[in-house]
Amino acid sequence: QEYTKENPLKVALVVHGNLGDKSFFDSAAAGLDRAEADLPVDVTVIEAGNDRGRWQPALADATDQGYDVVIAGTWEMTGFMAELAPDYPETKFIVFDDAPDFTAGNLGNMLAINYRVSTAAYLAGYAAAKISESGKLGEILGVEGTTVVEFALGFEQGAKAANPDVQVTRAVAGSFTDPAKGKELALAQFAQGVDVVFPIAGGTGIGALQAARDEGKLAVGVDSDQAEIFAPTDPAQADVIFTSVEKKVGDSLYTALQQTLDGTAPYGTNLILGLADGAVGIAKNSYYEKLVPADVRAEVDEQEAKIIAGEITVDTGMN
Amino acid sequence: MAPLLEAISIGKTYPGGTVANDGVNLSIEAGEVHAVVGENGAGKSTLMKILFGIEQPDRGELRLDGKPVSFANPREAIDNGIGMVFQHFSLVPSFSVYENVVLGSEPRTGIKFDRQKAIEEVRALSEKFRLAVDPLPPVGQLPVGQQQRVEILKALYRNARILILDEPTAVLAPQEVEELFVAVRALVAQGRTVIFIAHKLPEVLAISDRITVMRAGKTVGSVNAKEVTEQSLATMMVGREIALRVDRAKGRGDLACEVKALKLTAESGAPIAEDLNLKVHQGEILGLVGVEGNGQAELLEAIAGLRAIADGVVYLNGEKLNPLSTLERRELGLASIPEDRIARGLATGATIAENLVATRLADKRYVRNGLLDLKAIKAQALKLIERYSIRAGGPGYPVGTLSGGNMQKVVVARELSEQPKLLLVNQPTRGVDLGATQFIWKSLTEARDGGAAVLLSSADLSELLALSDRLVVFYRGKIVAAFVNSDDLTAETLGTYMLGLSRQDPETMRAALQ
Amino acid sequence: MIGRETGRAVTAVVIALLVALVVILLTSADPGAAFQTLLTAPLSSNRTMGLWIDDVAKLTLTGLAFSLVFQARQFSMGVQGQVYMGGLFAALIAMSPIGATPLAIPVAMVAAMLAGAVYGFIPGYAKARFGASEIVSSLMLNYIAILIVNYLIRAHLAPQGTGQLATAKFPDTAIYPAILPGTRFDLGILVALVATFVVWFLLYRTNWGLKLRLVGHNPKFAEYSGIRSSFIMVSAMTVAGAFGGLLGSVFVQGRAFGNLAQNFDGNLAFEGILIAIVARSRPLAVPFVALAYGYLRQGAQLMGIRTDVPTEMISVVQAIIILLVASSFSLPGKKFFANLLGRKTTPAATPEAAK
Amino acid sequence: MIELLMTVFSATFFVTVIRTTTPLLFATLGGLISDLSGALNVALEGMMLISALTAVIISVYAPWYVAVLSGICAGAMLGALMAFFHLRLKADIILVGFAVNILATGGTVFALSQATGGDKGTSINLQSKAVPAVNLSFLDAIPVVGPTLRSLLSDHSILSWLALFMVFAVWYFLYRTPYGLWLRGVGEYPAAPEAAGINVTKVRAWSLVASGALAGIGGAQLAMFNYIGFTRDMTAGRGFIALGAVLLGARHPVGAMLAALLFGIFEALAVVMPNLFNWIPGEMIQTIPFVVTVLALILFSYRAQRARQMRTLTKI
Ligand SMILES: Nc1ncnc2c1ncn2[C@@H]1O[C@H](COP(=O)(O)OP(=O)(O)OP(=O)(O)O)[C@@H](O)[C@H]1O
Ligand SMILES: Nc1ncnc2c1ncn2[C@@H]1O[C@H](COP(=O)(O)OP(=O)(O)OP(=O)(O)O)[C@@H](O)[C@H]1O
Ligand SMILES: [Mg+2]
Ligand SMILES: [Mg+2]
Repeated sequence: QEYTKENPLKVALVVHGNLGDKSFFDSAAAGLDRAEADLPVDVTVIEAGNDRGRWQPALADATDQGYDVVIAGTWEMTGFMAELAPDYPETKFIVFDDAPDFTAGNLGNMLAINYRVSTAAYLAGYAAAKISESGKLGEILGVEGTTVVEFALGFEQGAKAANPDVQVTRAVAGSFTDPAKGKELALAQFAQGVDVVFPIAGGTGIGALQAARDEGKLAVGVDSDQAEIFAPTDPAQADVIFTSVEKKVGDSLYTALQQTLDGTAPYGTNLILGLADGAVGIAKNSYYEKLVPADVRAEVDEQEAKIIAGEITVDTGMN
Repeated sequence: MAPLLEAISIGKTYPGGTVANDGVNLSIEAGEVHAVVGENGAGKSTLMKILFGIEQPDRGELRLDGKPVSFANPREAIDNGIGMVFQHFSLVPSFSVYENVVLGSEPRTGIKFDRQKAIEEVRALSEKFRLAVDPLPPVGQLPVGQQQRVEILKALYRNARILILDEPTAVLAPQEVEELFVAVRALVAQGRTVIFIAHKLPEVLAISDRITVMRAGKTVGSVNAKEVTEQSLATMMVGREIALRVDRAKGRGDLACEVKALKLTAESGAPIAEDLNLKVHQGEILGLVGVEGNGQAELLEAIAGLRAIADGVVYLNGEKLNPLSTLERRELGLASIPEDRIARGLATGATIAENLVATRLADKRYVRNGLLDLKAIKAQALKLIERYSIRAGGPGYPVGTLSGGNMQKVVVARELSEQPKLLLVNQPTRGVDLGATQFIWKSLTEARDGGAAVLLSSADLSELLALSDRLVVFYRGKIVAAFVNSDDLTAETLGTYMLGLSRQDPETMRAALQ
Repeated sequence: MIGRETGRAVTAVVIALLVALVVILLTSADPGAAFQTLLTAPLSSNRTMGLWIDDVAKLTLTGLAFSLVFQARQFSMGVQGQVYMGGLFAALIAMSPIGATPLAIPVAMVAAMLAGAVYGFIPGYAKARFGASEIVSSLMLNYIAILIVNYLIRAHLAPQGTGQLATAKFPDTAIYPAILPGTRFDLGILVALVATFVVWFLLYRTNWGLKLRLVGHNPKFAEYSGIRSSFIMVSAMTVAGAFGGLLGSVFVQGRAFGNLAQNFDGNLAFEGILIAIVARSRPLAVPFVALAYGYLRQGAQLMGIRTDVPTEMISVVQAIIILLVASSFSLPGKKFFANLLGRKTTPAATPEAAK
Repeated sequence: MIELLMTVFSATFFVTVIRTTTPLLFATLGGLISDLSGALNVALEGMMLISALTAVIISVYAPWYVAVLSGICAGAMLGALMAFFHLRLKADIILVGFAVNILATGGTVFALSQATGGDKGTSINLQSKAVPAVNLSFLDAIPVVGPTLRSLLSDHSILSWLALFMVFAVWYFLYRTPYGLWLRGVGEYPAAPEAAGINVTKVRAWSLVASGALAGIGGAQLAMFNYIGFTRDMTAGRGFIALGAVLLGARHPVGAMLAALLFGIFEALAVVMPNLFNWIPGEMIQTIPFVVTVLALILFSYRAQRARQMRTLTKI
């Protein structure tokens, strides 16, 4: 079937939460926005909110409404999607950041996209340990869930690789929407000697970034290039984010839609994207160059090459 | 000269349809004490609320100094020199006396509440009108008589020319009534006018200059106090003759209840009553005499199981009551009519039927296997409504919709529906009109004649003298005198013992206590 | 009485819908479709009907739990904590060997009710014994329950190593059977209806219920009548807790989930307060209020999913509905509406109309 | 353990406690006023949230104090809204409160996205301002204790000082002015002020307005000092905790301050503990403030019960 601007591919992104997290969902939505601009697709974003009871209905409703492609993310949605997919063979389903069990063979219309995000976090951890003067790094987690812990695992392993004596403290905020608490947690870590903080906590993490700005400490951004996000309105904030661990959800969804249009998308499989695919990585922007010494940057590149070559195995909590 | 305050053809129908006032006329002269009398529900309080701006009349006119006025709220009435003391006091319990008096018209310096000035003003006022009360303690801790003075001071502080007192004597002990009358006379002497509602006709005749009688929302007429007798007044009110006469017990039976060396303390351990020894026989009424707060009410509570016994024993027909719960005591045949029906004797939000069965929830006739027998409960309620002529829409109506007298009837009906073995009664006719008083007295003597031993406490000495077979006087938590009732016994005699002015010799007392 | 209240509630709903229409007109490119979605979406398919009925079941249960404590004049806000504790214990049973047997559902329900009852008992006891305000203690216990459940799921109950914050699906035997296959229309609604009857029966047909209501009306009177008010108070909160716990089972074992996950209640437990207040704590009114409120709630949700009205505006509309329904018991201009309908409101006529 | 003690007795910890307490304290005082007037204000949460957003948006275009003032106004207007529905339309106060909270969660996100041109989560692309901290470095000049004093007292938000003043002001208002007398009378026994010619409805309405205004300052502090900027749902339950603090604080301004402080301390503890005790699950650390409240409440109520018994003793 040919899709045109007049008769576009109808795509729904079901967000099990709300837009505005400045990372995961926003990144997915941004990728789809770009797809809408460039390709013959028509995108609808459905926000299902924070009530867990509403997530399956939102997904099912989108499917019922006759969208050609229904997209959702994480393990929270995989099960629901895998239950729906066999009943709607005409509809295509894309889940990112998790994968269903494809072995049963009844999910030929479903595509899973996963990111080896711990490999990128490894690089950030490596750089962070190298530039830390105190040898103490801090992590601030929203909750201790898969996707969040995945970042922390890589970050810790990379830090240890750079400096075996490094201390990494993990604090859990218990919320993704409490920036004041994120800020307090970061301030407490700074008071205990931490000089690089890695918040993996959505809105809560933004508070931690602000603490780094106010205290003149360094921070690692998460999901998207957060220095770039802050640069226009809050340059002082951007100035302390020496890199970000990027998970390019939007890019990968863009590609997946492109492939869906030309029929090359590998539906029925689990696509695992890593450093080599450019789907994850650390932001090597002007702040990176300014704040990370050249020799460290060279070492990081070396580590990256080794990971891609399979010489270093990075821990992962995902299967 | 025009009367000071005039109400002309006032009509008031409450939402819900009750016609409370239906063409009421009232005319008050300056400097008089004007009583308004009538049965429960005659519309007296409603008329007063209209005079004070709490309710608005549907029709009719108010005239103050001959000029038509209308009050949209109490503030406007207050500004026109009208003050009102409600039957249920409008005092903030945790506030001190002076705070309550000045509330709403506080003396200030800048934005600051000038406490010192307030205290002084209250002191001065209470001296001027002979209403002695300490301005400092929280009113919640004061006896009702003093609280009432606070209410009157409140009105006077706002310069009330006309003071409305709605059933002020219902809650007072005889001495307090006397004190109130002294204050009322002092007020009139200083040019104020008092409107006064009461159910006890002797009081009405003692204090008022003129009397307006209301019946069923209408004014029957106004008379000069000097020209009427209790009888003629009662006939005007009720439309028939009323006789408050009681037959004494025919003879008492076996010993029913015995109180031995009873000691009661407050939660903190402070003594309330000590060394109480009493015997009550079947078929007699024992009157507990005493100024409020001398331990009578607490004794009744202790026997009912509502207050812990510190020491001593209470027996009912040979059985020790001390360790038993309220419910177990009730099962032994104890019944009680509490002092404050709304606070303790009723659940006003619950239906009449529910209130009537509330003390019998262990009775197989109404509750089996934990389930209510609604039919039996309803049948019982209908029976009692009929027997005690409770005026109500039906057994399913909330008790809160009844008039005061009818509420009291519900309590009496519940407690007397089964012939009790021991009946505890506290202030049975407070705030209740003549007809209902007659009815309640009759019910009490019937219970007595049925074999109940009755302990009766009342602030109304004439009630005690009319009903009791024997009387004991309480003073500071002790029994100081005991009498076998006779026509020679007078309120004055009792009074001297109540106030601790005289002492009875132990022999006489022991004889009367048997 | 009932007729008048319903009349006012309907008036309020109509006004609320008008306000919703205004909001929709301001934010939607296709207001007609959006408004139609709001009004009709819950009926649009078996699946959406299932969603509505599922909501009704849950709202009914939480409304009942609140009604019970409100009737005893307690203000425990603890239903949410009870839901979590009930959900936890239901899940523990469902995941145990019993979960694979036909006993799974009844045993888990009982376990959930017991857990909820214990959790309802705590603030009751703290109040009866120490005089601790049940409002505060129950609110705090809610947070504690959520955190305990969060911890147990993360550290023990979820499949380890996956990092998922939910347990695996329960065995089919432990999940409520569907009444309408493929939808959420499941055993939950029957549970709710039975619970409604049970609460009504407890309150109005048993000795305990009468005592409870008398305590609620006047604790001093209850004491005087020989009722142990502190026992009644604690037992009321405990029994309400059992219904809260039962709701936990309905949540996790219902077809909506079939597993235990973090933050599963979506704050629905609190909406029971609204249900109970509007129903005036009368159990038989609770399911009807839940039915109407659940419909609006579902319509608003589906409007958020299907149309371009921003999701945030849904909660604004919901807030306005609550405000107006709450006000409905004495809306001004009652006479105006009556005149509009060609009726006269004389005071004398009202008692007749009320019956 | 030693580390914990050292942390807790450090000046940094003290400063953290003050910072976490400040928004709570304002909300608690707000809750106190409406509670004393007889209306349980469950909308503190929503009032804080809306005020936080208002303050952030206004601060982009106006000086910080104008922003704080507008936050106060926003809170006050919500109080007025509640008063209208509760007092005029006789809606249940708890329902009205919940409605305001729901309105706030959705309304703030909608308004935020309007103000930021589509951002639904945070205000980071708005250049919002902070409330200034009060610098007391001159205290260094005091011999011996100077530096310690400075480290304890300097660099608090100006609003923290205002909070301290407000505790006094609210106390003064409640117990030293006629209006405070009215307010307490209305809350305790409305029939009395009514009969004294005081307009009870008006007193209640103003209490709700004041309650909202105070919660509003709390929201402003949260979004202009504790964190600078707005994110959705950023109040994260603080309004409900404040409600608890009102009751825990025995409905007295000083008690309210102590209760808010208690919460502040445990919030601060929950912040430093994960860094010291890695082995304690995060969830367990997060339960600390709630467990402490329940225990404090029980202890406090028990003692109050005993105290009441003592008072009856003196009365007789
Ligand atoms: N607020 C009210 N709403 C409806 N009906 C009322 C209200 N207040 C009084 N009534 C009814 O109006 C009638 C007159 O009541 P009112 O209080 O004036 O009587 P009263 O003469 O003061 O009686 P009592 O001697 O018992 O004090 C009664 O039937 C009463 O039930
Ligand atoms: N809303 C109401 N509906 C029906 N009856 C009412 C209502 N309010 C009060 N009443 C009844 O009207 C009677 C008179 O009311 P009012 O407020 O005048 O009390 P009162 O006469 O001073 O008190 P009481 O007669 O109980 O000693 C009361 O007995 C009460 O039961
Ligand atoms: Mg009266
Ligand atoms: Mg009366």
